[in-house]
Amino acid sequence: MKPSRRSLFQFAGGAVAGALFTPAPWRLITDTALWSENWPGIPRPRRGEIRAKFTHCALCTAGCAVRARCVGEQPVSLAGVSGGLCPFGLAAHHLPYHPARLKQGSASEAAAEVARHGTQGIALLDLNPGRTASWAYRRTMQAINGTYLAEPEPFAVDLRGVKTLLSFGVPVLDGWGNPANVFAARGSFHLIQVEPIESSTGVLADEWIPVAPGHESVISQAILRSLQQGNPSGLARQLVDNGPSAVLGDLPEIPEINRLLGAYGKIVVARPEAPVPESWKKSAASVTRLADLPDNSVRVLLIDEASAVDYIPWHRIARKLVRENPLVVTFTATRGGYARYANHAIPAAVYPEILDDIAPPNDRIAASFRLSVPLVTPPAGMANLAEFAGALAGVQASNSLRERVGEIHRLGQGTLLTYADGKETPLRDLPGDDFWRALNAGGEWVGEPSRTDPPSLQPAPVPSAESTGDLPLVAIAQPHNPPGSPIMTKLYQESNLRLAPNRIALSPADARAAGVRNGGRAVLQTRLGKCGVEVTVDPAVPEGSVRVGASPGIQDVCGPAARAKVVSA
Amino acid sequence: MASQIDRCFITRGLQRCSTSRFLLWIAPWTAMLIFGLYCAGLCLLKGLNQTNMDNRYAFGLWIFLDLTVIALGAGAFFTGFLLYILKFKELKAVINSAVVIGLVCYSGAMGVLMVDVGQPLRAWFTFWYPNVHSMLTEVTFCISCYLTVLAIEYLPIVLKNRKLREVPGFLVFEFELHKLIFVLAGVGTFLSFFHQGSLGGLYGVLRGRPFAFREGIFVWPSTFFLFILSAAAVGPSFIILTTSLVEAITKKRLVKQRAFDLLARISGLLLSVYVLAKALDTLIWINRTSPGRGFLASQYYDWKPFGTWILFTEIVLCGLVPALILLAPRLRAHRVWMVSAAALACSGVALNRFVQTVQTLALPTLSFDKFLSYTPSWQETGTFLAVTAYGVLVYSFSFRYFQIFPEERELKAAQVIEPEVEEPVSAGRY
Amino acid sequence: MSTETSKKAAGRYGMTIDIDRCNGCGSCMVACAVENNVPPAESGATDRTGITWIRVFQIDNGGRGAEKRSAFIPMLCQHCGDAPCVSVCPQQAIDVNPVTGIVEQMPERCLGCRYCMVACPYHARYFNWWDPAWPAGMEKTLNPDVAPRMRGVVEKCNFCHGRWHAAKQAGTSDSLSAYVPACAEACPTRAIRFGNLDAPAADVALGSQDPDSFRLLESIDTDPKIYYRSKKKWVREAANAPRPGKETPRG
Amino acid sequence: MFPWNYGFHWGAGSYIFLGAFYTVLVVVVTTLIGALLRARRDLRGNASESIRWHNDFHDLPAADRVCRHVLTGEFKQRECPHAFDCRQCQTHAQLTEHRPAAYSDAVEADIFGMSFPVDRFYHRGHTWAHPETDGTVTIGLDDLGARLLGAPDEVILPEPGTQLRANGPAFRVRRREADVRILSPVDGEVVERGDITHAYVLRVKPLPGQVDMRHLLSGAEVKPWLVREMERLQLALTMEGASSPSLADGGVPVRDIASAYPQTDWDAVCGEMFLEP
Repeated sequence: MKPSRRSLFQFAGGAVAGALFTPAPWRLITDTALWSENWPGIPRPRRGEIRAKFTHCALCTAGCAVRARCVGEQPVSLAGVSGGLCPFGLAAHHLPYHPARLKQGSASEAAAEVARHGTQGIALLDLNPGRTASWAYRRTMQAINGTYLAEPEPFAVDLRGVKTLLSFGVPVLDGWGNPANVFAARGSFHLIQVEPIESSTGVLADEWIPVAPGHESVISQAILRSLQQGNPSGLARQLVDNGPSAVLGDLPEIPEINRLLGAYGKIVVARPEAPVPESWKKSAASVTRLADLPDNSVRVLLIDEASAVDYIPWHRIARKLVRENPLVVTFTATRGGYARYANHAIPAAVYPEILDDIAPPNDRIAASFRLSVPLVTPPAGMANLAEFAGALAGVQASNSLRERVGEIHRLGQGTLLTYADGKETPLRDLPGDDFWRALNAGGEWVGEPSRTDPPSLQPAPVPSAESTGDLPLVAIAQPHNPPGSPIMTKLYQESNLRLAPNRIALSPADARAAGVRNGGRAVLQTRLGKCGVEVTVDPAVPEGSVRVGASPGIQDVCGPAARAKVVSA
Repeated sequence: MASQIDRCFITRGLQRCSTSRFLLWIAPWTAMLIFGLYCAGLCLLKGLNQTNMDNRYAFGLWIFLDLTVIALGAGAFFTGFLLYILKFKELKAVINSAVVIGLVCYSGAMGVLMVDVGQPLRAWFTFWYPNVHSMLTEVTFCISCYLTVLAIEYLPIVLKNRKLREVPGFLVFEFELHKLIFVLAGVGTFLSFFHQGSLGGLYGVLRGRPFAFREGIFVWPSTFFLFILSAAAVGPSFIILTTSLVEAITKKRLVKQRAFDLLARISGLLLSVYVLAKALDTLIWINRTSPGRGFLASQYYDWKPFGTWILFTEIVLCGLVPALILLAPRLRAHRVWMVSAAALACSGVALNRFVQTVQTLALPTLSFDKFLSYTPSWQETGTFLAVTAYGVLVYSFSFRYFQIFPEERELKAAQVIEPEVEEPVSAGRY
Repeated sequence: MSTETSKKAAGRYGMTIDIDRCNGCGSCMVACAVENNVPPAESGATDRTGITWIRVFQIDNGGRGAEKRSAFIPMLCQHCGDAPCVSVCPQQAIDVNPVTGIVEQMPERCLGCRYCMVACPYHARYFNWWDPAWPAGMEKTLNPDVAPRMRGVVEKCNFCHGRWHAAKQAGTSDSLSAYVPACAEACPTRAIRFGNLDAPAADVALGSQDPDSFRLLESIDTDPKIYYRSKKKWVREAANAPRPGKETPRG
Repeated sequence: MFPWNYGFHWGAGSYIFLGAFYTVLVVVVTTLIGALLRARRDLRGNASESIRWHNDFHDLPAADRVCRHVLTGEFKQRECPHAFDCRQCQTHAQLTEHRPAAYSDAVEADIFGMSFPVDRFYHRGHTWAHPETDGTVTIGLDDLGARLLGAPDEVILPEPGTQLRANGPAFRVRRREADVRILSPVDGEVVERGDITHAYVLRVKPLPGQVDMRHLLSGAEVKPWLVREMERLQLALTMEGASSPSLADGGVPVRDIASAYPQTDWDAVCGEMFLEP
């Protein structure tokens, strides 16, 4: 029989009907669902054995103890061991994968270049002083009579001892100290915050004293005067009556106020540093502050930026460089900072890739020694300034951490805290190797509280060039931020909780005057130059002032209380 | 040659413009459609970030469009209901046009919904894991079923085409299907009642949105019934509107005045009932529902531009006024009055849907919320235009090649023989 | 009020958030994103298209100069005992876990109709407007207990369901009692407390009884399980004022 | 939807909802299938042509559907309920009983100058049937039909052996844009093809049994019918935009009306006159 069209249709119909009784179509439906569940391009989280590693956060001198949740070797989340972490610390395990990470750059070329320039007029800028590495730098500089540049914060404050704390814009409750410490002590002291806008410290302060940006010193001078005249009134009286009290901030009057309040040696002491081998101290160059260095004196400048906890505006550094072809080599993890100016930017490993120790804390008066141990292996080709400089001077620095731990153990004071099991062990009944191992497992050595007067260092005067001028706005600078993970967009972009590094905030009136709109782009101009920024219009910003983010780009042109102008891009 | 082929598809004895003019007419709409499809494609491929909707404005132009066109498309089910179930024979003159409009509106809405959901591939999930307590489930089921029904109802119109009916198979199928069409009309009515209602319920049940929330009867909030009423009321008006539009464009008389008149009366009647119910509902909401949930109704209207004028416009200007016009025989006898009243009624219902969707989302709920604004992106607008263009095209083709208005020839004759005679207003049968 | 409302609260887990202790550092938001594999923002994302399961809003008392005071209110899914979102989902992608009282979202079943987002008065639901994308290499840091979501679906806080699941797997009673969401764990000021609202001794239970504690939009009977607390009168008033204030939040 | 899906639970809601949904589904599908089956049955019993005619008849303007007894004035107003097949019409049977048998003498064969021989039976689609002595029946276009189509551009005749059915299509004629099917006046099998200008167009062998012409017009009925037809033609011509209706005075139509009205939509006119809407 010859197949007609009808029989064809019948066959097709039969096939369809029959197919419904096979699992195929139903399976197909389920599969589309599954497929749409893991859309192509959606990463599958790697599975593996879950384990905890302990370390200390090296993003700032608070050096919080950190428990890292790892899948195999890879940390997938960080948490504070005693209390919470700041948002920067919480996502620090993303930093190695930051899109802005510096990957190119050859240390050997830089070394050759330095050799060509010679060590005459060489200087090393340490942006995280007080570490073992810092001692290595100082020894190196001593050996080749270079200059060791650093801006060490001289004071530590005994938060448990203080009753009244007057802070001039210091972010006491947000990034200044170890949150666990600070909030453990928070209940015991009265906090007075003096700052132009209600920062996240101001919100939780007992008193917030709004002040026109740049006029903080009016208050501090008044306090100083009334203390000197001996009949304190107002704030001064409050400080005297509710003692012991201390004042925080980098205004020139503050050390004297603290002296008059009798805070020195009790509440405000020198930052306690863990023991250091005598040999180092003898062979270490002295600490020079950038401001004290004569202009145009540096021919070769090495910068340790990888572990920076601070950023110094470039123009202050540039002023110190010799006019004809200076050589600047920065060791950094990001393309954003000095790499923009340096002749050589050498990629360096970052937390949590390197073994490093944490500089002394500023919120405790007991010395402590903490290691930030690598959680992930750094990418190939990462250089290390200590070794680089060491090679120049023939100083062997690679083993200095071990040496220092040995020294601490030799003195045998203090106790070892191990967070994994929450034990406290007196150091004296602990073998040296176990001590070293414990520290590498995230342990912390804590010495006895020492009450020593701080070095009578005056804060560096703010160069006048920044603050003078007839520009309409006064800058309210953000405290320096540690490097942030890409996930910080949650705070910067997907909410305006924090001011993004590349953002400025204006009052609606000023925004209107400048012709910029919320979320728009603009150019921030000061005496020192200009910088492209994004704008947030924020009624909380007082008129006539501008909150500026803490990106290096902005910090380069616009310091605290600098006069500034905003024009729409 | 092309025009030859074109001609032999056109019903015998009907005057249609030349092929070239027709092409000229559809060209711009086609262009619009293509642009719109491009926009929709962008949204499908790149995701909904192409739109200006956001987490706070999760529904936008598209949902407004869906609600509106489905309300306007209600003419299809309601006319069907009146004709096949209640046997209003006069409506034979417009039923085909009603079906075409319905098909256009529903398929358009369906298409836009497919773009609107984040994962169109999972559209079938609603049928696979339906949550029977969700109004949206009801809507999805009813609309998809009713779209099928409409498609089947549209089939006879297509198969009656002069050329197609030469195929015996088509001829007899059309014949047999037409005999059973009343069943579909019944089903369609049932479905439409429900999904028109559920569309209203969609917002009425939002306990979290005091502006939209309404108390109700059994499981259905009052908006459920208001939407049914308004849709039924505005459906006929929209048919009046479109038909007179087509008459104006083609410069032909297509439907006898008595059909218009009947539609106008029905529309007017239902509209007045709706306005009454709506006013009542609003009063209850202002005095009981909203305050009962801690929100003073007055506050909703503090946020510019949504002042109380919107209430007035919706209920009085675009509700009561057209209702009265359509109810007054002397007024509705004049085409201008009737059409403008119909237009008002349609825009009134559109405004109601706008308020339900857009204003609801604009208003803050938390005390530290802010009033939000939203303007659709060009991709959204493009997709919107695509639906419009699609509608016009389908209607144009149907009008050209199918017999949308059975009375057309008769009226043509009437016009030729005694052009000046208007036949009496409403050959009253009830 | 809190006594009888807390009786009404179905399920077990809830939160107390002490607004007076929140300084808006944002640790909770970051910890949440890290824990739940929420990707960094797409370049085009804004505070209205981003995904922040927990989001800290800043409110102020409307004062100017020295009068002005502000406070931070962390907003997350309130895990309503009578959730407006559950019943509206057309395909049962949301359900309330009868054991924990946690309102769970099933992104793998979500169609992306966003009806639930319209239904939620707390705006605690977030839509994936973009394909999720992580910088090269960063996908290594994803949490294995949580599946990343695809574009076009809705997601929200689920009290770190992955952690609850892990705790349940571990089986021991103390593993369950140690269960705490990432935000509560990360909060440096301990403003966020998490626990079992029914356990009389639990500090959340006590916190929920606090005379200064309140819940958002109680008047619409959603029976949320997040209790806020502030001793400051203006905060309590600003947080559940009868009518939305006109000041714009900064969060 | 299905009990095996995660999160499914039976409840009043699901019963009602799913019940309603499936009912609707079943109803719609049955309707569709029903229509298909019936259509199939019709095709099998090749009823398609009669359905086509019934459709056409149904679509004709009311004026064209009047009963033949209205034409003769026996009724004031009546619409033919049998689509012009009076053989199954009781009313017609009764009326014809009372009618005098022989009346042919009173009738003239010339109406409006057109010849309508009295020995022929006329179909309302303008064909005639003439019983021949040899028992066959010849079929042709009547004079008005012939004048409407004039000299056709094309005539498509059925093959001998084709079965014709009364009111079914007999043959097809094209003239200008007009393209009409001509209805067959009788049942039967085509035995011979004439041509349109010839005395007859088709010769048909009727079905066994006697030739039944009850449904066709004859004798005195023809004139009133033609009067009506002329009116219709005139109307049609004016409607389709004929510049000057020349038949106003009921004068003799020209031999070739088509060429007399070059502007008119001839397809429409022929459709009207040959009962094909």
